[in-house]
Amino acid sequence: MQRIGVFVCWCGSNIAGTVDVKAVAEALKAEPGVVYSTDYQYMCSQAGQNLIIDAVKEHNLTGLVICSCSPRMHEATFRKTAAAAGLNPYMVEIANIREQCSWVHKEMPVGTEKAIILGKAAVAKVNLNTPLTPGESPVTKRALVIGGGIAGIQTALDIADAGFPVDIVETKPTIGGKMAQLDKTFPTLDCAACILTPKMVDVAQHEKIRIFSYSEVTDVKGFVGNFDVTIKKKARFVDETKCTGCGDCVDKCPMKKNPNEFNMGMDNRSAIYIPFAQAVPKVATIDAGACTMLKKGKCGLCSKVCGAGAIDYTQKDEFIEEKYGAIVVATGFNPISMDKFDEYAYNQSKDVITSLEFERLTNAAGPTQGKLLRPSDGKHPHKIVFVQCVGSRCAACAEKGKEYCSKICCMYTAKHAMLTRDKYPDTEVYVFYIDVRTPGKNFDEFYRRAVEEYGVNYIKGMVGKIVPEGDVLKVQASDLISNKQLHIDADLVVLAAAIEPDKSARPLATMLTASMDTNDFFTEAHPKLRPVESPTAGVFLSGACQGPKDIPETVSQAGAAASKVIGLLCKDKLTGNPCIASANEMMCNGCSSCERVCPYGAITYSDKEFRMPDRTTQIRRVASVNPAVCQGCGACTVACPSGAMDLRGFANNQIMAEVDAICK
Amino acid sequence: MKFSYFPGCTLKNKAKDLDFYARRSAELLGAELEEIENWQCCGGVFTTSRDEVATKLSSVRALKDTQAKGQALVSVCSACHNVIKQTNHAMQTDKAFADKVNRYMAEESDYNGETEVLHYLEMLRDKVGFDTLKEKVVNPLKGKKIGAYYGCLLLRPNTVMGMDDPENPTIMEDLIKALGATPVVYANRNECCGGYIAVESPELAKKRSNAVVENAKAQGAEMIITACPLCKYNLIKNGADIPVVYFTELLAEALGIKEDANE
Amino acid sequence: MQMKEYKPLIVAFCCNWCSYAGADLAGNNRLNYPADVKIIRVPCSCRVNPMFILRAFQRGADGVILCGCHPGDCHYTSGNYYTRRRMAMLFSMLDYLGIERERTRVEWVSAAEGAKFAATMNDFVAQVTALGENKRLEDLRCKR
Amino acid sequence: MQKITRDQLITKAVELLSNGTVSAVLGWQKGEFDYDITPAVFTTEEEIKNNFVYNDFCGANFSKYLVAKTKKLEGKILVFLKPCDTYSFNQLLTEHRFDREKVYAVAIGCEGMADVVKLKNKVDGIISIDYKDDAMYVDTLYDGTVKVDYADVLAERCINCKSKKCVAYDELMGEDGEVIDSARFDEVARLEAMTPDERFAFWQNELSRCIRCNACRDACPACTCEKCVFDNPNSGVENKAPANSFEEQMFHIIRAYHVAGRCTDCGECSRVCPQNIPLHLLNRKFIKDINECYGEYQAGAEVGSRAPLVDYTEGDLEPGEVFERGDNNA
Amino acid sequence: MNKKNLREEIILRSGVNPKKCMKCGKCSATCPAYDEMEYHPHQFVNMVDTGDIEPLLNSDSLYKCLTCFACVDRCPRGVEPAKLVEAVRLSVIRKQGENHLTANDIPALLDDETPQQLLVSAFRKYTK
Repeated sequence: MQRIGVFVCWCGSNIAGTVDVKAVAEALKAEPGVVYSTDYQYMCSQAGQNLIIDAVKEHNLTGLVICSCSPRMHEATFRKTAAAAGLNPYMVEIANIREQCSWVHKEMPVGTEKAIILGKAAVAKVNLNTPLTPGESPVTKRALVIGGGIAGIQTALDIADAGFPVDIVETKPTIGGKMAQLDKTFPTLDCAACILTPKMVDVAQHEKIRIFSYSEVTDVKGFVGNFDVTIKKKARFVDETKCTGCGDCVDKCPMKKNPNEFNMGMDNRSAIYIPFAQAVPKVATIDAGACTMLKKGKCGLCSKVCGAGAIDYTQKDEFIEEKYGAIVVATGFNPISMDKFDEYAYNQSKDVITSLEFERLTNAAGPTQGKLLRPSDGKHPHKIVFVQCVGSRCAACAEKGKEYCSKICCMYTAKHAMLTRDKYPDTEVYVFYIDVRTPGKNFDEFYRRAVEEYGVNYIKGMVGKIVPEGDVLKVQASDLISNKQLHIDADLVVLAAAIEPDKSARPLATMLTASMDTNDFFTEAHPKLRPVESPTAGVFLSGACQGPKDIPETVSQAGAAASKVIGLLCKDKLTGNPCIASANEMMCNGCSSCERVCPYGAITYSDKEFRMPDRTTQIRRVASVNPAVCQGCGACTVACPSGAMDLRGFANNQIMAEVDAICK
Repeated sequence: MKFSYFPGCTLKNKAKDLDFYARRSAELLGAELEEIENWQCCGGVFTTSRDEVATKLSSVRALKDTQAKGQALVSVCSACHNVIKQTNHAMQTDKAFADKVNRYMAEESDYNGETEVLHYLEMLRDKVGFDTLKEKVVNPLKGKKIGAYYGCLLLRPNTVMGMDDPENPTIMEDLIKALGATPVVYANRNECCGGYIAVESPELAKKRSNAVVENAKAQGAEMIITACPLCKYNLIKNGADIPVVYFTELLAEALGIKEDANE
Repeated sequence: MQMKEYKPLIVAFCCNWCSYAGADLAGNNRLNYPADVKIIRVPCSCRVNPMFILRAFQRGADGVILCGCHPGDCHYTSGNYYTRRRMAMLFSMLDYLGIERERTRVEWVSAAEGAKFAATMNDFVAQVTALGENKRLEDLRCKR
Repeated sequence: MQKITRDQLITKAVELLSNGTVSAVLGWQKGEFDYDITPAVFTTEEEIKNNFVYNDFCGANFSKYLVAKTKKLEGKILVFLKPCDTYSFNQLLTEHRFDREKVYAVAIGCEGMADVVKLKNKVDGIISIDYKDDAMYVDTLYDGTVKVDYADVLAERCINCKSKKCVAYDELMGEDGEVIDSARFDEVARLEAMTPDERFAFWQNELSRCIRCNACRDACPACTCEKCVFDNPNSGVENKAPANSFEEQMFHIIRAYHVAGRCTDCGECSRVCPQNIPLHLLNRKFIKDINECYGEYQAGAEVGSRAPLVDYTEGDLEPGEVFERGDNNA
Repeated sequence: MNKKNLREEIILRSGVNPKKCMKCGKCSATCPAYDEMEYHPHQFVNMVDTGDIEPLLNSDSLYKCLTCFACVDRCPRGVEPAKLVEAVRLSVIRKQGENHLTANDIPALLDDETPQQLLVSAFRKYTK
């Protein structure tokens, strides 16, 4: 039998104004298990807490009921008080007689009667409380970063600098991601390569970082602190340890007509290739679909010219298994396909391009060596139209566009427009926009400079139709401010395509049991307070996989994710929330109902031997809950037909006792 | 393959060619077009308003008649197809509207948009197959550079019509290829010719029609094909200086059955 | 002899993250609702076993309402989706047995919807009051 | 009259037992009366030849027995499954309730089983029954031999048979049938169409007869819990004997709820109820609701399917909307 | 009919929710009849939304819409301006004596090639 102390708080007049606190304390004295009952002006004050501690000692209390404000307010406070008094912190229950009683009822008798009933329910529950101790599990002190763009790079560097080993898995042959394809970065206009490539080198040289390029994650098991991950290293037919990146093979390869992904298909690369000069690792990769040696067994030129003997046509996909304590998702984004927007003639004219293609056109390492030339005829364009929000903010049809704002387009378009006017002042530049969205440090100033100093024509309105005719692009658009329809004969049109999460994110989310929103962006544990954590413990989010982001935001989120990972890896043991589910093996049927409803994959099954009353043994399949993974929602407890699954702190008999006390 | 066929008023009159060659070609391709008995004019344009009931009844009657025969409904005129298909969609999706219509018709069974509605082009693509068609071509139109003119009625509204990508359609280009000619893609192929505005504002119709023809020519078209009598009228009346013909004429020519329809 | 005014007994199960916080917000904003409503805190609406609801009726409750996060907003991502199915089936069964369907309700109340919480409780209490005492599901032994 | 005969089954059982495929046979044996059949485990040829019976009263669904029997046995056990039993068999496999490797399942076509109660309502003092092709001939104490048409004593669950298809077996005897578009929900719909007062009266009348013998639970192939909540002092609902009408209702609501989405509608609950309470109407209500709200679902149709109550879609209907379907009587 | 009722009636008849408009102007950008119109598609949406419908009732713009559905298909928010134009037009031509086209107008419009379709369509759009 418990020895329960009841402590009724006045909360000044907040409670005492509508609830006769003395009557409540008096009434609860008669409840089973209650050996002490009192009231006080401010129970949460130091004096109030001391009163509780003294009472515990004086009356040998084993459980506490605090009739006060909402447990969401002070449950943690009173648990600490209980601990200070030498009690298990989970031997405390709060009766919420302020928010749910004194503040919502006006008459003293009504409030008092309800407060007594709420107190009785809390007493009934505490009678069934048991001391709870959080579970512990070990932590593998190694992190996995999935994605090697700027988000992944920054996260990996920050974790590694704190002294923990990190592996980066990147599907492409090199790390660098989208940022490596960019020319300049807003709003400072520093060159992307100049700030990114040193970081890529840092990654390559960091003793705590391993890069698995041309690789992907194929399986994830385990839980926070203890993930077992399988990584597939795709065959690149080049021995990474031998290749020096000299490029001789690339020069000699006869299969030169393959669209160059790095330049958005605007020029060609050979079948064996190094994506770009500063690639990390700087190792050649053979495109198996394009190589005649791999397809037909003829050629072998690259192998002949390779001084390092690195070419290996027999290389196979390799599977690596590794343990990690934390996983960071940094799978990034891609521009959406423009196929469904052919009112802008993307498929009809080479001179209608996306912004990322424009980036490559202006990049010194791009297909035109940085000279702004039209893809169709290599002529310099004199009139350029930029169209904003192509596929962004598009709620009409899910297969066409995205309902969200892609966030980065307003700024990079301002950048493109400004740089064009700066380099080629003879070029007329038009930007059609719905709204110009520039929240960010120095962002609006940047956009205004494009208008005021560089003379970019910003027109509020959308483009409705682009008609390629001869060598011009007839742009038909609306100017909402002057209420006119405009007709512009442009030489080049640049579409600010909406961005979407990388296609690899969806299967990865399934492997990680991490949740996604309807747009396939990863969901954060809390949109405001836990923005870099996934709801799945031990899985963290970095960069655009969580939502559209620019570089500064991505880098800060990458750092934040890293600090969360470091915080996790610093721990030797993880302590969990003790209010979690547990299965009574004697009653468990092994039916898998609980497993199916668990949002966290916390429940597993194993065959166990049981001694039966007739001294025989039986092997039964029974559930067990991983305390490090369970978050304590209780979905399993209701799915379980036998009642074998119960939730600590909110047990069946505890809730039933509350029901009984209320309905008495 | 048997289909219910809704020709429409213009096809019985000014656009006999469109009808005649459609029937002849279908016959050759093994598609039987059974003309719906006592069909009534579709009205030319679909009235989008949900409280317009009477203007949609002729379409519903044709659809219901087709349903009773258990066939798909085929029409060749863009306008008829558009009106019937949109009406069918409204019967499927707008319950309040369908109730009104069914109460008005007061027939034994209600109609809720069960009939499949096809344009002749869809019949060629999805039922006959362009590959089959290609095999039947005896007179390939080699070297002809042809611009397909879709106009608006075949493609829009896309959520209802669903024939093809409304901004980058290929069905007529694929037909042109199957007939052995070279399609010319031009952006204005899905822009409006002016339509019935020829009554209200002939200048506007002229402007729109010219934009279509000029764009087609600039991209290299030597001939324009269409499925719509009004499109053809507007383009020619407003001074098209390349031939504008019905796609069925071209089809018949390639199949080797071209002859004078007005005989 | 004067009839005592009938006051129903309402048990409200509220999930900790949304609806319980919504109830707190109703308190913060001093939005009144009848004291007949007694709230039991559960971590998630999916913790509520149909047995709890039947037990409440057995012990004399006149109405039982279950509040959780809006579908899609569950703190545990999917708990309330299960709640939705379970309660739909349970309520339908109670109805099938001839028990008044107005005695049970599920309402999604977010942490920001203090006003909705109070309005819901006012409405539900009025609804149950109109029905009168729960005769069909009471247990005479346990009646107040 | 069953097409598969006792002799065929005995031959099969003896064959499998003697060639070592199985070490035991789960079958039927005669009880006190001819129509009173009980399940039994046979381990020798002799036992089988002497005691094994098979006739129109062999309705018992054996799938549930596998849970306990497979745990105790070395080697395989032979089980005969009628089409409806195969669904239960699959459902138990889905729930990992027995080891498939330890079972040799022979599915047997079924012509529908007879209902003892129906028979007893027709004839008194049954001594023995002769199953002929056209009808059963019942030898009675008082009225001599009485001819009874099979159709007149066909069990309700067989009149509304949902499927003659065997969905699981190692070997099939007789012909496999098809899933049947049955009228099994008509009675549920009839109840749904009543007023709440009428429904309450109906169920009050039915459930008040309950004596809480637990036969429904003990026969139910979905009720295989290691420990039932009603027997568990810690569950909060322990209740071994009902004290009042509510508790009868509570027991049956909870039982139906616990098997909702898992019940294959085999009808054992109603068959074994000594008070003839139509318990299957509770289970069928859940099945009907699930079909209407979440799409057609037949528990046990395939192994590994996800039961509707441990599943969801984002667009599920709201609990309040459950009443708005069709013309549910308000 | 008062202002608010007319707005509600037009919204109900057209099935269009003008609140969905994000004022991007793509409807007007794509409209082939733009230059002939006093009020352009985006203005129709805005004016119906704000209840400022009187000027539309009296404007010739009602008869310039080609019903080509370019605005319907290209609107990023699914607003369907063409349906609004038609709903407003019906509010006018359904009144007695407000037909925009009469049989007497026809002979002047005819030529040898005029397809029936043209006349039928025009009557359907401009008369009741």
